[in-house]
Amino acid sequence: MELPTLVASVIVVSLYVNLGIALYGIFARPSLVKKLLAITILSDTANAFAVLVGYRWPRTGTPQPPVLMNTTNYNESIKYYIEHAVDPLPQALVLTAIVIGLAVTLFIAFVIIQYYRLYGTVNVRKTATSSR
Amino acid sequence: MINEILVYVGEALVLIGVFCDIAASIGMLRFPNFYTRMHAATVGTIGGAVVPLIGVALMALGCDWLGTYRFFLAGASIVAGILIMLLAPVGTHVLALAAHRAGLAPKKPLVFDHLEEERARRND
Amino acid sequence: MTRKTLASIPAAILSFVIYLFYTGSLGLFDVITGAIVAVIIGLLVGNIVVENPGKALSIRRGFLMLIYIIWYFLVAETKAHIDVIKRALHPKMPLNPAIIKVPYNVSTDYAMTLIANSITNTPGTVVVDLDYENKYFFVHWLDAKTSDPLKAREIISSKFEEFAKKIFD
Amino acid sequence: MKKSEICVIISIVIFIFSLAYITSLGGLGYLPPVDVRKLAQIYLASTYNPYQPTNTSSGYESVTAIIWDFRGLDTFFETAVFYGAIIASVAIYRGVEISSKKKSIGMSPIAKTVTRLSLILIPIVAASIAFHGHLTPGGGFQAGSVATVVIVLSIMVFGLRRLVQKGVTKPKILLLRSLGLIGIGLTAIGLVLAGLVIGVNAYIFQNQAKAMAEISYPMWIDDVLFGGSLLFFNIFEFVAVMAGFTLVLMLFSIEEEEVKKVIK
Amino acid sequence: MSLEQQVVTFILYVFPLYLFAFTLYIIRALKGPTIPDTVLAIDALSFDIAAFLALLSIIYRSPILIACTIVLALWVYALDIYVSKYFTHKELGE
Amino acid sequence: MIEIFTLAFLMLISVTSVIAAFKAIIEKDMVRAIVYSAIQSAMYALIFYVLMAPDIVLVYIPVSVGITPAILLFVTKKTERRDGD
Amino acid sequence: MMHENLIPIGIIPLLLTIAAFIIPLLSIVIKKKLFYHVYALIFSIVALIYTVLNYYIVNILYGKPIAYFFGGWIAPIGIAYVVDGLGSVLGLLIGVDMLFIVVYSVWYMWNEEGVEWYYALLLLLEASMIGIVYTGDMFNLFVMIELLAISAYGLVAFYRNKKEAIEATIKYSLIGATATTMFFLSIVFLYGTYGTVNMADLAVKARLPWICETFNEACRFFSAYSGVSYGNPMLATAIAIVFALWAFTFKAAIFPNHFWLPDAHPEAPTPVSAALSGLVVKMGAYSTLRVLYTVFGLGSLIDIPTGAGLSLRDVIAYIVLILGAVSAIAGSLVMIIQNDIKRILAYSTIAHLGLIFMGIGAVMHGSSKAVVTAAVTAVVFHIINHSFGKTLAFMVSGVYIKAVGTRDILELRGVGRLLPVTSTALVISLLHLLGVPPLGGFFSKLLLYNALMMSGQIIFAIILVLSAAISMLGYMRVVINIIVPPRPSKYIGVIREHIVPSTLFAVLIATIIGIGILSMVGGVVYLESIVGSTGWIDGIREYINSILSFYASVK
Repeated sequence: MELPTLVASVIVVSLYVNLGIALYGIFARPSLVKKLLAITILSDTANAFAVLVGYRWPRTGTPQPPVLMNTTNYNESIKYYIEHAVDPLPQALVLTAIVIGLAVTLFIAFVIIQYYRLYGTVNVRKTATSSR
Repeated sequence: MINEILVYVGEALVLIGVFCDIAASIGMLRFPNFYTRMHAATVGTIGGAVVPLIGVALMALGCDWLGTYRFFLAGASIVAGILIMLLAPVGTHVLALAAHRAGLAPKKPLVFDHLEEERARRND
Repeated sequence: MTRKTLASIPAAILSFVIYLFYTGSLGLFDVITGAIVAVIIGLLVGNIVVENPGKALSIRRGFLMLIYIIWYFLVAETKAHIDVIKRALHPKMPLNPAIIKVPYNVSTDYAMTLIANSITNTPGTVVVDLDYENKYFFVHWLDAKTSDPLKAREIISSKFEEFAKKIFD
Repeated sequence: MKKSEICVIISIVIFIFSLAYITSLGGLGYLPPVDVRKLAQIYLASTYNPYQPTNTSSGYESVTAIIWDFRGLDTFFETAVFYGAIIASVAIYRGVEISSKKKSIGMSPIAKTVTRLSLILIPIVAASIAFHGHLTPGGGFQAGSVATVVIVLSIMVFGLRRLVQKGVTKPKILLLRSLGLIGIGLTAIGLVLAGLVIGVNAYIFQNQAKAMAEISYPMWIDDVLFGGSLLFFNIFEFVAVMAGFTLVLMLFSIEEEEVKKVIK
Repeated sequence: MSLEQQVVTFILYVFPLYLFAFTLYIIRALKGPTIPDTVLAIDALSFDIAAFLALLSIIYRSPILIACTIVLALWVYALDIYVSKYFTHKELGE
Repeated sequence: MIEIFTLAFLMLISVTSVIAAFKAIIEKDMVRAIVYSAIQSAMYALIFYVLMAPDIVLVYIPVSVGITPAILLFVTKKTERRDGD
Repeated sequence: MMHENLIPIGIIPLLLTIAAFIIPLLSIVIKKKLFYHVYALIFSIVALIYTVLNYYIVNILYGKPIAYFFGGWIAPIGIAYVVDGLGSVLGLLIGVDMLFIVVYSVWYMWNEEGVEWYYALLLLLEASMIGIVYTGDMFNLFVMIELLAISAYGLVAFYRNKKEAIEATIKYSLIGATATTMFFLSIVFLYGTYGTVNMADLAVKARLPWICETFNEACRFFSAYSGVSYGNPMLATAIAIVFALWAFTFKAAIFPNHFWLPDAHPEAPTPVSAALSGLVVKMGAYSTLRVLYTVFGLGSLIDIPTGAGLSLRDVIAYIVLILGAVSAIAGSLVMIIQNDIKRILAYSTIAHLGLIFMGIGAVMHGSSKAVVTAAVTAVVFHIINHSFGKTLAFMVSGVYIKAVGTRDILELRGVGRLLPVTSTALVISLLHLLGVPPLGGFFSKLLLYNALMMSGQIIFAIILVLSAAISMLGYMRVVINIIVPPRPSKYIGVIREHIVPSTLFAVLIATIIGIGILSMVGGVVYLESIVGSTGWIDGIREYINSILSFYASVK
């Protein structure tokens, strides 16, 4: 296997494992706070996935961040830029997704606190058994 | 010529940093409790982070193939170094305070503890 | 009003310098934005950060600070680092830890913080707690040579205190 | 281990393995590729292109250009999502006031002094990130979240009530937040409004002139790359995000006693 | 050997040493045994990684990557403050 | 050469992120879990750094290392610390 | 093409969002509640005007799908709003229905604390829904769905001191956040393989190389901007659709993801229940329709039959059909045993969404144009009918609840007799939902039945009838309990009709009956002419062409 592919596959494998762990946390752990934590891990993993999709390995040299750094000789530098910079679109999408995930997390956190005020616990199993 | 000097001084500082880093990490592993590990962590932050950051700044000033953004690199590294020097001790201090007040970490081995005595005296 | 405006001047100057330093460029854009940022920050937080504008603008104190930093890095830190690294790598790991009361005698918060941070930043001593009213630090000392607070002050912090007094008091 | 838990684990394992299998069969193409996708090449090429003024966004930074120019709408509504979360939280906490009568406790004096110093340092870093959003990595949101450090530290180190005594009150923060958001909105439709006045056609979220809409935000001001609408967006977003985080953290740190007077 | 090559070689020699140190820190961070231990290890690790990232930005030839380090240092400090406030006070916002 | 070291670095941080995520989910003490999730987030930030996404690192570290743990700690402080069965 | 004509298409969600942005500023200055009622009313009227205008632009002025490009960037580079017949019809529906809901809110929330935040969230809700039906971009769809979700969560949690409301919000938001994250992952897969997130572009890429023969222009245009596919598009599409459907079925409360709806809808303030049941869940159905018909519809690469004779799309369609059928049956069965009037209506929503999804799943590989047209028309028509019917039903329940203070139909016995207008509205809305001939509900169910029969899904057609029959029992129980018994003595003279809801009910009843009459005199044919082509090749072609024509006009 070529080295860049190896790099990608190492990350992919770890991301998949994390995805599974996060899903387990969401569906199987009783505490609401733990579920919230698992959701943040899940969305982080999805974001990492998106960034990985935008990664590239140029023919020569190392990949560059998508920021134009050198504009002295426009034609040459833009050519170098296109040949070496990684894909900016997934990064922009991820940026949006991170903020959205944070917003949802914020709101759920408020609701969990309110839930505790009303029920006296954040353990869904306990509330489920007490209400029946 | 000036580039070479900057780069060599920077490299020397980075080398010191790496050495401190490794020593600190070994200390982190070997020391027996939280309070003693704090000292190792200090080695890691001052020797292992601030010194190499200054070194990197010097190196960057010497690396003229990086373009004009190398000044940004240098400035940001030094500001980062200053920030770490300012903030890291406070972090250690508040952690130690919390650990001591809430009794989070075992205190042994400890020869004597004036703080505990003081607290006992105040509670009487 | 006047005191607030005065206090914002050193804050603004400091902000401006750090802004340019961080940006690493002296272009027109950076200078203009830096000036705007410096004025805003100076007005907003100036009177919180700066206690005495006269002291903050004093060149002598700044010069002393520079000397202190150089001395601190070259002498105090080096000694302490070597000591702790030796202990960490030593096969037997000789440790003699203790929490000791160390008195200090400076009046301003900044001076106190300078001493405390200097103590914590030198490996081997960490400020665990402080008694703000009676002016004591409680220092966790990796190699407690003595249990007497005054002697400990001599070993740990007397030099820092000298400088702190000169710079901030 | 309960039975249901084992079921969950098994289904998740199957799910993950099928996903991994599909990826290994090329569900995402060859990772990582040698060349970026065509669309990305277009983005990279037209981020900064002084020779084609109708086909460029005015900055060096492709990500910021995508966020605020090529795909500005997404970011606008992302801000709206954040705003919605804050409004929903404020709605839950409606009626709760922060009393500033009691004295706050705060943390150790050392931490207080250093935090006071960082009140200068951190906003500078944040402001630099915001103002250089179109030149170096960063932008409004990044700067806002860096500046939030100050807020978190102040709340934790000095105490919330101290902050309120110093004049950081809920209405003021809401005002700031609202002003930032309105700034974003106005920047988005700014050229449309200008076009209506002058009588020129313009698009929503337009930054530089386009083929059928010859009106644009300034790209250069006297040899300095100004960034057109990107700069305005970044600054307003900076203000809005900082105020938003401040509001949320203030709501979080209201003490339970105070809250329980109103809620439940 | 040009200066550029020399710098790159130097960083390449330093690289594994850093990785070794990080591994040890990470072991301490994951092992614990107490919460302050973990936080302290993250602290030291992050500050060191900050320095390491500065080196990486030289070797990747993208000086603008440096902006990340300062943010890392800042927020890890904030983590210290949260955790200690959690253990020393009754409410976090006091 | 640099590629191999980058690969090693990536392996280290991805393995750490997996372990930290696992411990964060399994751990019964919420404060510990939050600290572990902070480790996991920091490791992701490093992955983003190596994948050349400085913008994301700049926004991700504040959000995931800074604000999310703060919020979760607020929630934990106001609710209960143990995630018991 | 005059481009300034098109600004109404792009501006409306933006305008509503900015209106919501201004509310905190106003809340500092103005404390009077009346102001916020008027404010929301004004902006919902503005939204209605704009949606009518867009309907006019799309269907009458140009008669073809219209694209609006934000920032002036051509589609795969920038974001485009592509409004076709389907989008404009649903946008109009949202505008009208939200106006009703805001008017009702003015009465219902008159004295409520924190009404400014309520209206801010309601405006965001409206903006997000209009954005969803107008957008032509996958990622923008994700953002709008998140905006919809967050404002819906906030509105459900509005009664913060009610235990059930908070529990419902927790259920709704925790799994909702997971589902939308999965949708984001699906977009990542789509971008990874197709190299684009624009819907029209995806539609072209999914039909390569077949579309290059028939519609070479689009093929060349889009490959100039976003290349051709990378990797294995078939697998990526499959996984992306699975993920996306998870999110959409969650939003639409289809069987495995239905659990949140019976908790969330009743616990919200009643106008919000009306909005949630009437419009919000429909957004899941709309998104499914868009993805399974326009983007990955007939003729796309997942529509190619494999060895077993079924194509991948057929499998998905069967899954959608089965899930829809299960929801329809289960929703109507559970509805019978409920005593809570809003819960009954909530379960009825699940049943109706099941019917809508059955209509969506009716189109298989090799379906003729007639089937596609019938299915889409039936689905849209049923969405419209159910939207008005359920809005009316919830509003009626709100009047009862406000009058008596309970939601239990056993305690509401006879109350209906004291409120004649309201009870008339209740009977008509329930008959409409049930599908009794002169009303609109009958025609849409007939169309659904027709579509299912035409595509050969006889079993599912029978299930449709069965579901209607079962749900009749539930509706009957409501009517029998509320209206038939004698009037309770303790309420005589205490509760009276209020002018605002009564007028509103009259308007809504007129709308429902009007829809019924219109559908008898050719309304269905008209609707078919507008939305029918969605999903068939000429409709998709027009959808794609809307972007190309901009390009041509620029050139």
